[in-house]
Amino acid sequence: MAKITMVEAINMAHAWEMEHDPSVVVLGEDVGINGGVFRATVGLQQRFGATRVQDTPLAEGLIAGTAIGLAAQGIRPVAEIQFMGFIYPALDQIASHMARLRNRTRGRLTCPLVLRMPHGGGIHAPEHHSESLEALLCHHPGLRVVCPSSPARAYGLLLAAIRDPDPVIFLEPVRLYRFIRQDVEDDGRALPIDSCFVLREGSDVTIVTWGAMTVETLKAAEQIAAEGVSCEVIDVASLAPIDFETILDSVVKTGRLLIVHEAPRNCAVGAEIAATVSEQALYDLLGPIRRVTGYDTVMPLYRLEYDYIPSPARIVDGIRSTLAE
Amino acid sequence: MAKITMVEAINMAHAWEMEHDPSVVVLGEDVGINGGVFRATVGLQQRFGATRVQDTPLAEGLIAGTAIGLAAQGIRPVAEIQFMGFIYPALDQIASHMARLRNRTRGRLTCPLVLRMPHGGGIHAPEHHSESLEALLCHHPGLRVVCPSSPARAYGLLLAAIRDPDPVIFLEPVRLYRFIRQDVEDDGRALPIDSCFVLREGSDVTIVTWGAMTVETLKAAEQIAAEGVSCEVIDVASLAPIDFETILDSVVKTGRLLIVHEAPRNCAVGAEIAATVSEQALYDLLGPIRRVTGYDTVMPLYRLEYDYIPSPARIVDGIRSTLAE
Amino acid sequence: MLMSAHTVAARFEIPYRACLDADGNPIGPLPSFAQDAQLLRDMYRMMVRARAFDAKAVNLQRTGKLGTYPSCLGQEATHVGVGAAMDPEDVLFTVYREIGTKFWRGVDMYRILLYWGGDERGTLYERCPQDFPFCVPIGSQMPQAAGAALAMQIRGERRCALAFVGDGGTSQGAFYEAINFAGARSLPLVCVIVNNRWAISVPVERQTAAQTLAQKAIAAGIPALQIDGNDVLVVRETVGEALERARSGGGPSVIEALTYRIADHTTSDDASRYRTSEEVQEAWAREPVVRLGRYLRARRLWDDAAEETLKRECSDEIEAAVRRYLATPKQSTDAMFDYLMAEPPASLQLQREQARRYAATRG
Amino acid sequence: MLMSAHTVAARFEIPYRACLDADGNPIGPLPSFAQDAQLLRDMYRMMVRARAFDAKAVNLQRTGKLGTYPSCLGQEATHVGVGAAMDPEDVLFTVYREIGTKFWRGVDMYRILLYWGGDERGTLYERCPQDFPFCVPIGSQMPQAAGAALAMQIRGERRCALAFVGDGGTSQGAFYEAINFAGARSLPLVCVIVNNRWAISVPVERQTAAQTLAQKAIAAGIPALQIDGNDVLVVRETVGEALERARSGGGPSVIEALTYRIADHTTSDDASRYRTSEEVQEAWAREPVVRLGRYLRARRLWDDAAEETLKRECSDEIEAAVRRYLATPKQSTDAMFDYLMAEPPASLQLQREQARRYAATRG
Ligand SMILES: Cc1ncc(C[n+]2csc(CCOP(=O)(O)OP(=O)(O)O)c2C)c(N)n1
Ligand SMILES: Cc1ncc(C[n+]2csc(CCOP(=O)(O)OP(=O)(O)O)c2C)c(N)n1
Ligand SMILES: [Mg+2]
Ligand SMILES: [Mg+2]
Repeated sequence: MAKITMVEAINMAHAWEMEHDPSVVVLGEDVGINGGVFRATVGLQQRFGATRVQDTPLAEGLIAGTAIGLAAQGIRPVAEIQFMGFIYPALDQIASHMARLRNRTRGRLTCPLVLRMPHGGGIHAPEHHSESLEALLCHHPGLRVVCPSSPARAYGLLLAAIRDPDPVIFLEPVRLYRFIRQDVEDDGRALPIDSCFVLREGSDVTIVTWGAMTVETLKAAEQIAAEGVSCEVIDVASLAPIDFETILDSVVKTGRLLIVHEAPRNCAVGAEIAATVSEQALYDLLGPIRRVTGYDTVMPLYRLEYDYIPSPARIVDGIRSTLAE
Repeated sequence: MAKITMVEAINMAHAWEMEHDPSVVVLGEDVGINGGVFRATVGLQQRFGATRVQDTPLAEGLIAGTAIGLAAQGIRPVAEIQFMGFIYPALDQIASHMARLRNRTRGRLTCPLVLRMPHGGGIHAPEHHSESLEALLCHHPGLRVVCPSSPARAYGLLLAAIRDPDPVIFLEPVRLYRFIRQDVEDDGRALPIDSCFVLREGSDVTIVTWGAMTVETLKAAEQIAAEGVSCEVIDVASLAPIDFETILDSVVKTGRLLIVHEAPRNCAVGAEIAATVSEQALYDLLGPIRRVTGYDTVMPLYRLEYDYIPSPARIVDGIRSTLAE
Repeated sequence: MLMSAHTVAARFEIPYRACLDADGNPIGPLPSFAQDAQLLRDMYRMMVRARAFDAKAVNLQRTGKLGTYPSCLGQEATHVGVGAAMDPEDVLFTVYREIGTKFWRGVDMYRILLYWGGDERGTLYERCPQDFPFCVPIGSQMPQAAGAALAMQIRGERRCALAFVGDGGTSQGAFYEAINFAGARSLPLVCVIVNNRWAISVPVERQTAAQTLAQKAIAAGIPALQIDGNDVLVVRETVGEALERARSGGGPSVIEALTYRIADHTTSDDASRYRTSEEVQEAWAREPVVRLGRYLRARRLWDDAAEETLKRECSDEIEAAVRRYLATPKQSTDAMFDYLMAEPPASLQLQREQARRYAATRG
Repeated sequence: MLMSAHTVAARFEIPYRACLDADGNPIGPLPSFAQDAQLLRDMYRMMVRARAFDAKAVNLQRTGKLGTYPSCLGQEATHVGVGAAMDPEDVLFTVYREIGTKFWRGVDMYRILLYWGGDERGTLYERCPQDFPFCVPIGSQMPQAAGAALAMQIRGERRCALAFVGDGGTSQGAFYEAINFAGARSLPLVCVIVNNRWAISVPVERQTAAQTLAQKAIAAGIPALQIDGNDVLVVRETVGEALERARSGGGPSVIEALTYRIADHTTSDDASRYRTSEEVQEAWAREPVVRLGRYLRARRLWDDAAEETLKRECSDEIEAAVRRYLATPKQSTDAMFDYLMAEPPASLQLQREQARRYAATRG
C-alpha cells in the first residue's frame, strides 16, 4: 500500500477499472499521451492503448454527447471536462439527454457514464478555471453528483461512479489534487455513493461541507475546539442525491447547523440543505442555520481568490454565530 | 385602454420601447414575419423593419452571444429563446460572458439586454417545451431574472427589463400568455424590478410563488378562505435578486411560510427562499416552512403534466400542513 | 508549408445525383436494386403508409385527440429511402418527423401516436431497441450518433450510425462538432441533412449563405453529396453506398436530401403567415409518392388494384393503431419516478407516494 | 432543382498566399505597402517587442511573480500583422495569446501583466475601449464578434469586427455558428484562424480531418484563404484586404494563418511530453521575427544599430511595466462587488462589508 495523492488515487481507480472491465473507455481533451492537464489519466493510454484512452477534439458538448452515445451502446465512458468552468457547452447534452435518457425511454436506453472534472479554486489559475457549479447539476433530476475530499474517498467513489448504472458527475477539488498523501489500497473496493462521511465527531454544532472546503472546515473546527466547542464535521460527498439521514441525525444531536461551501450562496446546494433541514428538523434547531459560502459575485481572478473562498477565520465566525443564539 | 392578454402586453411593451428607443433591436428564431411561435413579436417587423426585428439562424448560443456583442456596442437587444428548454446551448454565453462582462472589465464594457423566453408547462406541448429552469440562471451572479404573472406586470416589467443597464432574463409563463385579459395602459410606464408584488393580503400564512403558479396559488387561497384561513399571496416576480424585505415582513406578520413553484424542488429558487427566511426569521416562524413544487423528476410528457405541476389541491394541503404545527 | 506566393491549398466539389425526374422518368442509369421489384414496391408501400398515417395524425390533433404533431408530408422518399438503406443492426438517430424511417425499422404506428399523445411509452421500440427516440432539441442528436459510431468502431463492428438533421439543424454547433469528430476519427456515421427549405418560418437562405448544405461536410473534411430527396431511388442508392462504405471502415459522409415541407411546421403552425401558396403548389409537382407510383406503373409493377389493396391495408392498420392508442389508459403517476434512475433515491419514494395520492383524489 | 442524373452542385477552392520565404526572400510581387519603410519597421519593432515581453512574462511566472501565462513565441507575425491591418475603429476579439495585436492597438504591457497576474484591471484598455478582453472559454468569443459586427451593420458604419480563433477553437460549435451567421447576413466580420498546429497536446490532425482550416468557411458559404502566418507581409496584406472588403459591405471572410506554437501551451504545460524537439527545431527555422529582420536588412531598412536601440527600448519599456505591475497593490475586496451590476442588490452590500472586514483582519 502506497501513500498517494488524490490525483494519483483517481489515476489508480481508472487503471483498476480499465483492467477489470474491458468496456471502460476514457475520453476527453488531452487525456491521452499528456495524461490530462492535472495528470489524472497519466500512463493510461500507454497501458491500455489509444482506443481505450482517446483525446477528443476541443468541444465539451461533443464530449458529453459522445459519452451518451457510447454509454447507450454498452461502452462505459469515463470522460473528462478539463475544468468545471468549461462545462457550459456540455449542459444541453447533460440536462436534455444524459439525465433523462433512461426516463424518456422508459428504461429502454440507459446512460451509465462518468463525467469527471476539476472543481473549485485556490490554485491561482486563470479566469474561468476556478468555478464551483455543482448546483447547476444537482438541480437536474437523474444525475448523481459526487465530490470526494481525500485520496481514499476519491478512489472508492470513482470506482462506484464508474460502476453506477446511471450518469455520475464526479467533481475533483483542484486544490486537493496534491494536498495530502494517504495510504490507499488498490483493491478495487468501491465506497457507497449516496452517503455522507462524518469526518469529525462532535456535539455542539454540525458543519456540513464538501470538496476542498472540508480542509478549511476541519481547520476551523480544530481551532475552535481550543475554546471548548465541539464540532461535528460532515463531508456530504454525494451532492445529489444527498444522504439527509446522516445530516438530520447529526442536527438532532447538536441542535445547530452550519453549512460551508465555496460556490456563491444564492440558490446553491447549501440552500437546499438549509431548506430541507429546517423543514424536517425545525424543532430540533436551537438557533438559525448559518451558511458560510462564496460571495454572490463572480469568482475573482486569483489575487483576490482567497478573499472570496471561505477561510477558516470566516468559518470560525460562522460557528460562533451559529452558537450565538 | 384595451383589455389585453399577457402576450399582447408583451408585444405592446416591445412596440412602445422600439418606438421610443431607436437602439432597441429584436432578434430570435421566427420573431420576424411569423411574430414568434406565441406571437409575442407579431407585427413588429412589419412596423419597424427587418433590420430592427431579425430572424436568426437556429442556434441559441449564437443568439445569446450575438446579443452580447450588440449590447457591448450600444444596441439594446431584446432576444427571444423559443422555449426555456432550449436555453442550454446559450448557457455558456449567459454564464461565462453576459453575467460577467461588466465585472470582468471593471465596468468598461456592459451588457444591457433582455433574453425573453416562455417558461413552464401546462399547455400540452411536446417534450422539452415545458421546463422551469429559473434556478440555473438565478444561481449566476450578475443576472436579473424576472417572471411576470399578469398582462400589466408583463408590460411594466418588460419595459423595466429593456431599460435596465444589466442583462435581464425575462421568463414568460406559457399558460398565462392568453389566460386572462386585463386593462393595460400603453403609457411606457415601467414597473420596478427587484420588487415582489403582494397579490392577496392575509394574516395566517404567507405564500410566495411566481409565474403561472400564482394562479393555482390564488385559487388555493380562495378555496381555503372558506375555512377561515387567511393567506397572504406574494408574487416574487423578480427571482434574482429577490426582494426579501417584503417576504420577511410578511412572514413576521403571519409566522408561517409556504413556497410554491413548478420547478423540481431540489436546489431550486424555493430552497433559497426557505433558507434565507429560516436564517433571518427563525424566531418568527410558528412552524416549518413548507414547499409545494414540481417533483424531483423530469417534467413528464403532457398526459401526466398536470400530475406533476402543483395543483390547487396540493397547495391547499401545503397550506394546511404549514398551519398544522 | 507551401512556398509559392499564390497557389491553391485545396479544391472541392459537391456532386449532385438523381435517378428519376419529377414525373418518375429515369434520367440516367438506375441503381441495380431497381431490378428488385419487391423492394421498389415495399418502398412505395411504406411511403404511402407514412403519408396515410400522417394525415390521420394531423386529423387526430385537429380533433383534440393528439398533441402537437409535425407532419412529414412531402418528405416520405427521404425518410423511407434511408430506412430501406439501413441494416437492422445499424442505429438510427432521428429528429421528429421521420416516421417513414421508423416504420421501416419496425416501430409501430401505435408507438408514434403514444409519443405525440404525450406518453413516454411511445419510445418503446420493440424491433429496433438500440434506436434513439425522437430528438426535439435541434442538433443535439448529432454528438450522440457520433458516440454510437465510436462504440461500433471501438468494438470493430460492421455497423453504422445514421443521423438525420434538418436544414435548420445545420445552424447548431452540435452538428458541426459531431461531423468534425466523425471525420477526425473516420467514424461509421452517415448524416442525412433533410433540406426541406424551411425551419419553421425561416427559409434556408436566411439560415446560411452556403449554396448547398452538403458543403458543410467540407468543414469536417468528409465526403458529401447533394441528392434529390424526393426520389426514393437515389436516396436508397446513395445512403446505401455511404452506409456500406462506413461499415467497412471507409469513414463518415454527409448527404443533403433536397425536399420540401409541404405541411405546416407542426399542427401549431400556420405556414401561410410566411410563405406563398404558389411555392407550396410547386412543391406538390415534385412530391415523391406520385413520382414513384408513376415510375412503378410505367414499369407495370403497380396498378389500380394494388393501390386499392394498399389503401385498404393502410387504413385498417391505422384504424387499429388509433383504436389501441385511444384505448390506452394514461400511465400511473408512478411512471414519473420509476424510470428516473435504476435505484431511485429515498426522497423520491415520498414524492412518488404523494403523486399517487393526488392522482387517486383527482380520480 | 437540377435535373441531370450526375452533375456538380458546387465547386470550391482554398487559395494559399505568402510573400516571403522562410529566409525572408520575396517569392512573388509584394503588396504595395512594402514601399512604406516606416510601416515595415513598425511591424518589426512590434514583433520584437512582443517577443521580448513574452520572454519576460514567462520569466516572471517562473519566479512566482505572475500566474499561468500563455506564450506567443513564434506567432508574432500573425498577431502583429492583424494589428497593423486593423483600423482603430474596428473591434478586436482575441483568445489569450495575441499580445502583439493588443500592443498594436495601444494596450499597455502593464495591463497584460495585471491580467495574467490575477487582476481584473488588466482588462482596462484605455486606447481601444471597445475591444473585448481575452476570452478563455475557447470559441465563445466568436458569436460575440458576430454580434458586434451586426451592430456595425445595423448602424451602417464602415467598421469591422475581427476575431481570432485557434486551431483547437475550430472544433467548438460556437465557431461554426458565428461564421455561418456572418455569412447569412454578410456581416463585417473577419475571422483569423491561428493554426499553430497544437491545442495543448492535441495536434491539429487529430482535431479535424479537414486538410486546411480555411475550408471550414465553405460551410458558412464565405470566402477563405490560407496564408503563411509567419510572414507578416502576407498577414497584413490579406487581413487588410478582408477588413476593407468587410467594411465596405462585401461581407465576412476567414483567413487561416499557418504558424507554430514554439513554446509550451502555457507555463503550466510541458510540451516535451507530447511532441518531439525536432519538430520544434524545424519551427524555429521558419519563425517570423528573424525572417522579417532578414528582409529588412536585405532592403537596408534595418541594421545592427537599429536592433541595438530597439532592444534597449523594449527592455526599458518592459522593465517599467514590470515595476509598475509589481508595485500595484491588489484591489480592495470591494472590487469583487462594485462591478457586478450597475446597482448591486442590497444583499451584496452586506457581503461587501463582510469581505472588507476579513481583508482587514488578514492584513
Ligand atoms: C435547440 C432548439 N431550439 C429551438 C427549437 C424549436 N424548434 C423546433 S423545430 C424548429 C425548426 C427546425 O427546423 P429544421 O431543422 O429545418 O427541421 P424541420 O422542422 O424543417 O424538419 C425549431 C426552431 C428546438 N426544438 N430546439
Ligand atoms: C471551452 C474550453 N475548453 C477547454 C479549455 C482549456 N484549454 C485552454 S487552451 C486549450 C487549447 C486551445 O487550443 P487552440 O484553440 O489551438 O489555441 P492555442 O492554445 O493553440 O493558441 C484548452 C483545451 C478552455 N479554455 N475552454
Ligand atoms: Mg427544415
Ligand atoms: Mg492551437
